[in-house]
Amino acid sequence: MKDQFPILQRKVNGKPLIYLDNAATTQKPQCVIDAMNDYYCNNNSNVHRAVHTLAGEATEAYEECRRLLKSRYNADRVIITSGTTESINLVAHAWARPNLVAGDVIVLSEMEHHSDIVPWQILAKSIAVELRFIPLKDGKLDLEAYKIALDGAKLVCITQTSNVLGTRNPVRSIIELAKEVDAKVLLDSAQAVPHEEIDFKELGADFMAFSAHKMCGPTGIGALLVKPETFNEMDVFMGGGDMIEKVTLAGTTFQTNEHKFEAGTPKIAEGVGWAAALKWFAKIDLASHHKRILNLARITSDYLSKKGMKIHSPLHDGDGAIVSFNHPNIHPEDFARLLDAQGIAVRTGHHCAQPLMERLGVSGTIRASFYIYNDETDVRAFISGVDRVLEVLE
Amino acid sequence: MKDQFPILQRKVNGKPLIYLDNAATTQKPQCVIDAMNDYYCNNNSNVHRAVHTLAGEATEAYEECRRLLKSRYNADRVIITSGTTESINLVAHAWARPNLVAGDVIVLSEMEHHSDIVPWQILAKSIAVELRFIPLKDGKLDLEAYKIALDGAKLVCITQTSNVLGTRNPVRSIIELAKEVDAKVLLDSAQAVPHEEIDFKELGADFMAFSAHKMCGPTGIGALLVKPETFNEMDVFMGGGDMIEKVTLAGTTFQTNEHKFEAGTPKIAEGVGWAAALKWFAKIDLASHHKRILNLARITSDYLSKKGMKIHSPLHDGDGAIVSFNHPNIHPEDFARLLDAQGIAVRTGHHCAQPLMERLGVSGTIRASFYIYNDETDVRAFISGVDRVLEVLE
Amino acid sequence: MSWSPALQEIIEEFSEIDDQFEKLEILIDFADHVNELPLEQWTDENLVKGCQSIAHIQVEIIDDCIDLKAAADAKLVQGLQGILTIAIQGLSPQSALDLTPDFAVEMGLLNTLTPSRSNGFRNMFDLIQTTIKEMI
Amino acid sequence: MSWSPALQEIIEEFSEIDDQFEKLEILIDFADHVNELPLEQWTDENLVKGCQSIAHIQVEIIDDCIDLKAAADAKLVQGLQGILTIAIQGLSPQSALDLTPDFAVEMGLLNTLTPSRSNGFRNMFDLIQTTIKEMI
Ligand SMILES: Cc1ncc(COP(=O)(O)O)c(C=O)c1O
Ligand SMILES: Cc1ncc(COP(=O)(O)O)c(C=O)c1O
Repeated sequence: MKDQFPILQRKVNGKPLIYLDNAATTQKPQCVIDAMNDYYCNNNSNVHRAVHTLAGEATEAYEECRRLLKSRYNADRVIITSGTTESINLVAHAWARPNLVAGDVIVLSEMEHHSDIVPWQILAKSIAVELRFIPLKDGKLDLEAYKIALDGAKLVCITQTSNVLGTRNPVRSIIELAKEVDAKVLLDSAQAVPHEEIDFKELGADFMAFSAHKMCGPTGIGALLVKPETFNEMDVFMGGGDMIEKVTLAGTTFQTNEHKFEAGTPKIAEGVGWAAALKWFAKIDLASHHKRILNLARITSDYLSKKGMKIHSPLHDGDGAIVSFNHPNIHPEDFARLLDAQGIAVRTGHHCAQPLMERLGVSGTIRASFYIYNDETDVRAFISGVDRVLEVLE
Repeated sequence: MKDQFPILQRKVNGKPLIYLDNAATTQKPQCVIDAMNDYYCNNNSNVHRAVHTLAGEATEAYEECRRLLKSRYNADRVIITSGTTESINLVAHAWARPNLVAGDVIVLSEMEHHSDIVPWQILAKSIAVELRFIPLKDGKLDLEAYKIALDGAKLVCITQTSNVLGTRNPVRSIIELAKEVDAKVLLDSAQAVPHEEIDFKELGADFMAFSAHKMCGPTGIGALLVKPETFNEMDVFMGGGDMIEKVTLAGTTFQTNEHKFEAGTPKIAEGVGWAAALKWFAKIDLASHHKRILNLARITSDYLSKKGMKIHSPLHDGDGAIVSFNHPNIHPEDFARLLDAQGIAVRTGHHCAQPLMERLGVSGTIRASFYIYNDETDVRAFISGVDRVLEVLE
Repeated sequence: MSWSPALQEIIEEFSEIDDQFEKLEILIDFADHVNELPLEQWTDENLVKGCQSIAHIQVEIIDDCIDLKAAADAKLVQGLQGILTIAIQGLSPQSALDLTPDFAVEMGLLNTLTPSRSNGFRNMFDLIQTTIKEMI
Repeated sequence: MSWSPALQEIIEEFSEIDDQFEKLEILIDFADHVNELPLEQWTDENLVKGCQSIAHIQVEIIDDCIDLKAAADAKLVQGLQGILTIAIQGLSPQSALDLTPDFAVEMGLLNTLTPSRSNGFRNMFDLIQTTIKEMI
């Protein structure tokens, strides 16, 4: 697998790169890089409404991304955005703003990424909806507290898999309970889609947001899946080219399909790159890879724990292959820099989840996150890297 | 010049590609394609707040784009967006919404692109501001009508160069007159930046919006330049990672620089590609190229006119190198398809400017738009292509 | 897939031509093969959506045979309508429904049948079949 | 640019080491070279902004000589502060202002001095010079 990823051949500080920052972004296989290269070298053109050959080729290549997303996730409506963050903001503006009123409740959790907190805080400031945060209990969402929080809820926004802990939330139960009170459900699936197959229609959520760059696709593109009935409740968000039906100075009518929410020249090369990633993905057995790397994460976690580190990640079956930890004395930044000096890339800091950090009682963690191209070599390198850090700093 | 653009070496329908759809999007030189390729093969990582080597390299490569934009346009504040359209919508949400009240006037023109009309119509519907459209007189803005429209104006939004006609508006006078009534000015510079050097500070506008893909850069990225005083009047728009200072469940504080308006993982590879384009641009004498291709447009226009076509583009000095025309009987689509069969790419349709089409009394035009890599060969090919179309259809 | 001899002949005629321009020249000649739908019968119902040009197709079943009337403001689109007429006019509803649109690719007129690249052909073909389905 | 002999010696020491890990090991040793700013004197004014770790630097001018006190919660950052101390402590304000930060690159500690990649070094260096400018 590794030989398909050119970046994994490089050296960092004279050592082979051991890339364990996959929850932040994943690397791209050669076929994805080539697809974008090829697009710019052969088919680049603006898309839609044009009759020349390049424009037709570009439109087809770009729209293939949407087709692949629809079939991969079994979704009727796929809005292309610039990423998870824009997808969630789109829901806040296009669905929540026109459909909610002061006093309506939005239920979130304490383990949300900032991208699934701040848009709702901005909305709350503007239209006085109430935000309720489900607390954590033993590294998991407290479902009893959730049930209570649902009273008066119109929308539930939950991360499917935590980017800090790897905790996979019980989204099926969460959705079922929300549906009992007729609340809409938005899944932040940024960390879930890289690791599992998801049937959106069957799952029953109203919205699902994710980014291409976390699943071997390019930067600058993501998607929002929407249930058709809920799609019909959405108002226009951004205005511009491509999303209109007819513009006059007196007023404008809009497209009725996904284009309504995709104003301006689309992310064309990005769509082409993502389509290549999705085709590549289709040939991969995610479930067995995920099992394999979750095991890598567990080996890592056990070792760190034995060495006296505090492990925050539960690493239950189905959880993300993420090990968040702290050393009792060593500053995460020192830890990570000494790993980096050995070619090992991990992330430190608040991971865009400051409320969760507060709950964990730390200012930041060290996070090693695994992906499908990681293997035992990486774990061994990481472990011996850690040993060396401890020799110097303990 | 052409040999730097790989796509210009290809054939379309067996004929060498003659690309005259540059107002829709421009082609990319090899160095821009290589920069993105290189990024994905060697430096791909999420940016900001990380200590490992890749993250540092990626951050530096991405932030170089902002630095280059600041110095190229002499701007203190450069917000990276996904394109002109998002830039304009950002102004509507982050500046206009919090600063305007019902009855305030926004002045636009009849030659705006939909991206500079629809965001304002959406805003008007929401907060009841009044939109006034400056009419055209002989293919130019009617400045007398503009002066009258300015009464009560808080914001003026004008395209610097029309994407249909190529008309370059007298933005200096437009800004001066707006400043007399203390109105802010937004320039839609999507068609201007590919053709001229602009000193934003000296020009005195408050906002300037443009896209990378129209100036040899990648898709999916653009910028909004903002005057510092006006920047301070802007409220947050989208929420998420990277734009915050401190998030708590009780409330959040935001970054105070441009990051405040850049929620989520940025368009990293796109920034790297655009930076490469900007560096390539710095070595190019745009002014002399522009003169040269405006001349190509004039030769083309004269020929078409002699052949009985109605020419809509004035092609004055400084105007864009764009020839919009109609044949008295031939449908634009037939015209363009028969050109395409000869390898010639032009655009037909309303060019995202339906109000202007209405003013011109046509449902669409045929548009041949030239860029710095076009030369006499292209004009000759186009002219003989037109001759062949006329033989068949007249 | 088997086509009527008339259609088969046209397919062969087109596929013998390499040059795209010449293909389009011939396609234009087929614009005369439509049974022209008079302007006053251009309605929203028979409008083909998703085309750059204005195109109308009216489908009727007369004596268990398909009867097409069509018109477009662009010649090439009307040429495609002419070929559709040759392919479908007079067929039984069921034979018309059995038809697949790949003959246009076979002709080399279209590289692909995706709506965004088939110059309205796919939309017109689909409109005809949908209308027939509604009528039978 | 000429540096003090003490700084010159350190630069040479670092530049002789190829391995980045070894460089950092030595850098950690320099954490002891700071005149430690006591915790109770950590204020918003002497906080270094834009670092992942918490770092404080207090600059004073005593008898026309720069006096630095510093502290950080990360050892490597405090190591950088130690080197800054060796570079600047006791200089005249003008000599301190004349100093450019490239010695850190020369040492091979940083590849670049852009704020986003200099581990807080650039921010600390700039803070020192800005504070001196304000005081003289
Ligand atoms: C004048 C003008 N404004 C705005 C736009 C919109 O730019 P984008 O589609 O890149 O957002 C365009 C390009 O289509 C344009 O030509
Ligand atoms: C759980 C989760 N939600 C949202 C995001 C935001 O994604 P993006 O930055 O691609 O918009 C991320 C990634 O950073 C994430 O891990």
